[in-house]
Amino acid sequence: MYNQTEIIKDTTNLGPDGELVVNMGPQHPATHGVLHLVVTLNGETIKKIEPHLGYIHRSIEKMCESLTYRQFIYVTSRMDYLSSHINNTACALLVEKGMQIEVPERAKVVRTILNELTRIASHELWIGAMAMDLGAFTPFFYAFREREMITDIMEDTCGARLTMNYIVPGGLMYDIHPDFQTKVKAFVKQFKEKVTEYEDLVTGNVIFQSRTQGVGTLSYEDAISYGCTGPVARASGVSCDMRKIAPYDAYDRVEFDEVIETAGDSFARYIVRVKEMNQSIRIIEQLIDNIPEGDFVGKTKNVLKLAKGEFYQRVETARGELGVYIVSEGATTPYRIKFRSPGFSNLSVLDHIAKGSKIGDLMATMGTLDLVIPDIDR
Amino acid sequence: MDIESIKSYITAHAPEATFDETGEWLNIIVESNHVKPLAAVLHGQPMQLDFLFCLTCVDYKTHLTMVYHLTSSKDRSINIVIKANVNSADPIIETVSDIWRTAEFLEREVFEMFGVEFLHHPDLRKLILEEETAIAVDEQKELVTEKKGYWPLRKDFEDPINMIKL
Amino acid sequence: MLSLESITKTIQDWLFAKFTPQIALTIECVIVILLCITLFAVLGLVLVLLERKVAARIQIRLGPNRVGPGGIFQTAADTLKLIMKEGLTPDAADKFLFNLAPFVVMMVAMLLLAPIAFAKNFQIWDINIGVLYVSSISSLSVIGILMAGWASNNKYSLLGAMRSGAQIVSYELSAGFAVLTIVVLTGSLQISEIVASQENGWWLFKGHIPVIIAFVLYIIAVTAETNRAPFDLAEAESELTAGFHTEYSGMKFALFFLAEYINIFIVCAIGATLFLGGWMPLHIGHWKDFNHIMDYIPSSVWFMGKTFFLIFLIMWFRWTFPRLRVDQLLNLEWKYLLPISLFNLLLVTVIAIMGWHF
Amino acid sequence: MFLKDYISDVYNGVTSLLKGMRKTGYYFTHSKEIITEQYPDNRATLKLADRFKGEVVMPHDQNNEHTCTGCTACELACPNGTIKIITKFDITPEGKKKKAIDAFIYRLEMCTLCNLCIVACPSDAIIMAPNFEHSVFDRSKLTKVLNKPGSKIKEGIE
Repeated sequence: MYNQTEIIKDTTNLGPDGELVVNMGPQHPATHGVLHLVVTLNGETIKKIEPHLGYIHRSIEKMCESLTYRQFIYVTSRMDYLSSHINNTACALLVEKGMQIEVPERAKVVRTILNELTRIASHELWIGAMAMDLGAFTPFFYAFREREMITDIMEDTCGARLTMNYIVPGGLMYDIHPDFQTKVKAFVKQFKEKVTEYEDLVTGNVIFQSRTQGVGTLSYEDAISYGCTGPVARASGVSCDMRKIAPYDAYDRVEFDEVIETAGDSFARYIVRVKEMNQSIRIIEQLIDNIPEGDFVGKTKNVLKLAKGEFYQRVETARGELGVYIVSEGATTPYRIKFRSPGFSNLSVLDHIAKGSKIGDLMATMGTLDLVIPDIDR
Repeated sequence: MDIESIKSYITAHAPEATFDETGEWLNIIVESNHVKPLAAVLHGQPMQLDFLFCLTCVDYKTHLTMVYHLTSSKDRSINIVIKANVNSADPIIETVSDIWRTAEFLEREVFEMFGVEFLHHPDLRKLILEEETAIAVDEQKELVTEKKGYWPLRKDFEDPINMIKL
Repeated sequence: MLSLESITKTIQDWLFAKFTPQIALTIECVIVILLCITLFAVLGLVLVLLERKVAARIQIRLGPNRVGPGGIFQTAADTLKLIMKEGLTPDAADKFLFNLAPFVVMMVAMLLLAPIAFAKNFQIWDINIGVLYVSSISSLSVIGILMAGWASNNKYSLLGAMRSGAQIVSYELSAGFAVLTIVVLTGSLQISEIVASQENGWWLFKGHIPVIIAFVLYIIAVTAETNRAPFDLAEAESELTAGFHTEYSGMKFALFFLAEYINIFIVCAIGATLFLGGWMPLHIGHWKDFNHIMDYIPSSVWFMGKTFFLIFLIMWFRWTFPRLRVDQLLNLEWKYLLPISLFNLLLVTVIAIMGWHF
Repeated sequence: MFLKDYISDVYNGVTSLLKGMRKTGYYFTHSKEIITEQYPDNRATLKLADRFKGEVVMPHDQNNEHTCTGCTACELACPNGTIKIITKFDITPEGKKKKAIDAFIYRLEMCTLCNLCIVACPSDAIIMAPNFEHSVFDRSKLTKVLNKPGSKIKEGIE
């Protein structure tokens, strides 16, 4: 019961019944990071997948126990580095909830816009990376061209391109850049023009469709049972958008649709993400001209101390529901902090849905699950 | 379903459960051996709490507390937290991975980080830090009794090699 | 006008006047071998650079631009690096087969060069079963790949090699059928005669729609046969890391790499010969003056132009399409390409018998 | 019916592939779409965002004066222990003792560029500079002393 699965080191030995055990990763072009999958194959057909994690485990939860409520936010950027803004927002919201800090309207709106930009950037990178997993190299560069505009906006306003640390408890670290609105508008314009390219190159492509349709099908019940969230669950018909269920920041005053597909296969997950980008653009368009004037940060005490108790904050990152659970003993540092990361639950479903498919299907399934390894390992 | 009816429903099925409403959500505190039956009741009709969105453990030094965050995919406004204290020296609790499949990985993580043993778990192994601590569990238990602080996320954990003191 | 034909003729006359026929023949052989190897090296350098530049342009970037003006010496620098690298042989590998495999692949590519007509009367060996020779030798390349995959003793390599075996055996069929359409129309297997039969127009234009279909089928089949994307399952980077050549490094890897590009060149050359008239300039029916102007362009330029056009087409495919899955790959062949090519061959035969082609 | 499906399958497949090829072909023929930045060559014209967080620096004015009072707010705010402030006591002309910094030690190799020290600083003594070429051959070169030798605190800063 407790035996460790042996990581196969002897390559000459095949398992019983001609099983082929392949170590996919931690250095493998399709795992996008240091995910280690021990894949048991029968010819080309997958019999079992067993993830071995921890290659980028930094014990962020333990680390946060020794950081104050201002300091621990920056670490969360390093979890799901593609939606670092949203992670930061989750932590800031939790501290605000725990201390009843009033957040100015301006900060709320700007946070929402930045969160949506982050979501688009993350999905852009995902489109490119997934197309590359399936063997199409070119869409990666087209997707990065648009993503580059977002990182430029982030660089202007937040001072960094990936791990921004722009959100502080109470609002924003400093005010937005004067060019922020014009740049975002320029991005929205270009994005709307260029998004059709993905239709031509990827969505409509007959090879892409046949590679993804009916591959890695996740049923409605399994999506719930496995705790899947985000686009993975929404592609199976589960309504789980935290922006709708428990609106935070300015999400309660914007109109957008929760994208839901019912097929549950890799293609549905792809479609959900592409449509989600369009919804994000819709949110940005509603807010970008209506950024209220005023303070960018609320009044906070110098030393933040959460009241004794337990706090839980859920936000919707690009990959799904991020939950931050803090047990506070009333000190300046959290007593226990737990990040419920979306990638962890989404990874657990991989064995279930990829079993019985081909190696090529594993790439499509893994690609559309959109795994970010630091998010899983934490 | 409002909170009062939820409470009366739970009391009907698990009379020993106590409630704590000070937090954001309704907390149900039960004995560790009652978690599994209560989970089965909550998962079934009419509550249908079929979405386990967080499972973790908190080390309170004197004891460990298992925390289950539940919600329903039909009505996401219901959020219920189950808490169960387990013994710190020899923590054992029944698994819920046959009710919510997502618990399989989450329990593996808790096992690895806190040393909580989940009975009847299909595949209870280390998940994240397997290579560094690939010692058989019997030896691990000896380590726990002999030298405190083997489990990484417990409060008494000491790692002189990897933790940098500033 | 300086033509390759007159140069070769001068050299041959001079050799035969100076030496006995045996020695003259031997010297000629040596010259041909040297030329072949030079051609290989040059082609490898040019094609790799071309591929990288094409990829860069399609992917809105610049590509190699550091070594030499516009990066033209990049591949030379790469080759130098690969020569300097250690040619590693894994411990558990079958050492003999492992080291043999790259040479087998290379040798097959070299053999294929023999019947190709590079220009007017500029051909190494005008064998009378030229087309048959090409299709039979080209199917040998799978042996080298299987050898490499098996001998590496690596699971990825093995999977890649097995995929490649299934793939090449299947796609050989439609490539063969596509070639057969031209053989049916020409009535000859000899390359020089096939080229000569296109004097009043290329088969692609003369043969109505069936030949165009055959041409498309040929391009698809040879893309698969040379293990190029979207059929690059044998190396499938994101699935099998590098497939059959995962374990190879240094010059042994370079030979595989080179052989891949030489194979592309050869299949494109054959394609150009069969469907686009080889070295034959663009001639249209009875337009005497137009044909005359076209004749002023040297035949070698025509041949290279057509070949490189086809090579570009194949590169264009690679940088546009995603990769197929292994079962879809075989489905495509057996459910789509093979029935279509069989039916197409029937049509062409009817056209040839009735003399409906131009 | 089967044949019709078969033919439409083939037709749709081929048109979708051609659509993709038209897109890539467009980019192949339009060189003005190229987005490559030739980084080391364009260093002279490279324009970084003015807020870019590259490293922490301490601005000095022409009199070699800075505004750091040595209050260690930044040291406390730093999550990684990047900053270490060593203080000394200066004697002012009036004969009073005044606290001042001896060395402001900044360890770039541990810095995550989170900007918390800049926010915490009450006298704006440190700022983020847009330098990003940090590579050195020796790790010890990344430990920097930010106050220049001989510098002193500006008048009127408490």
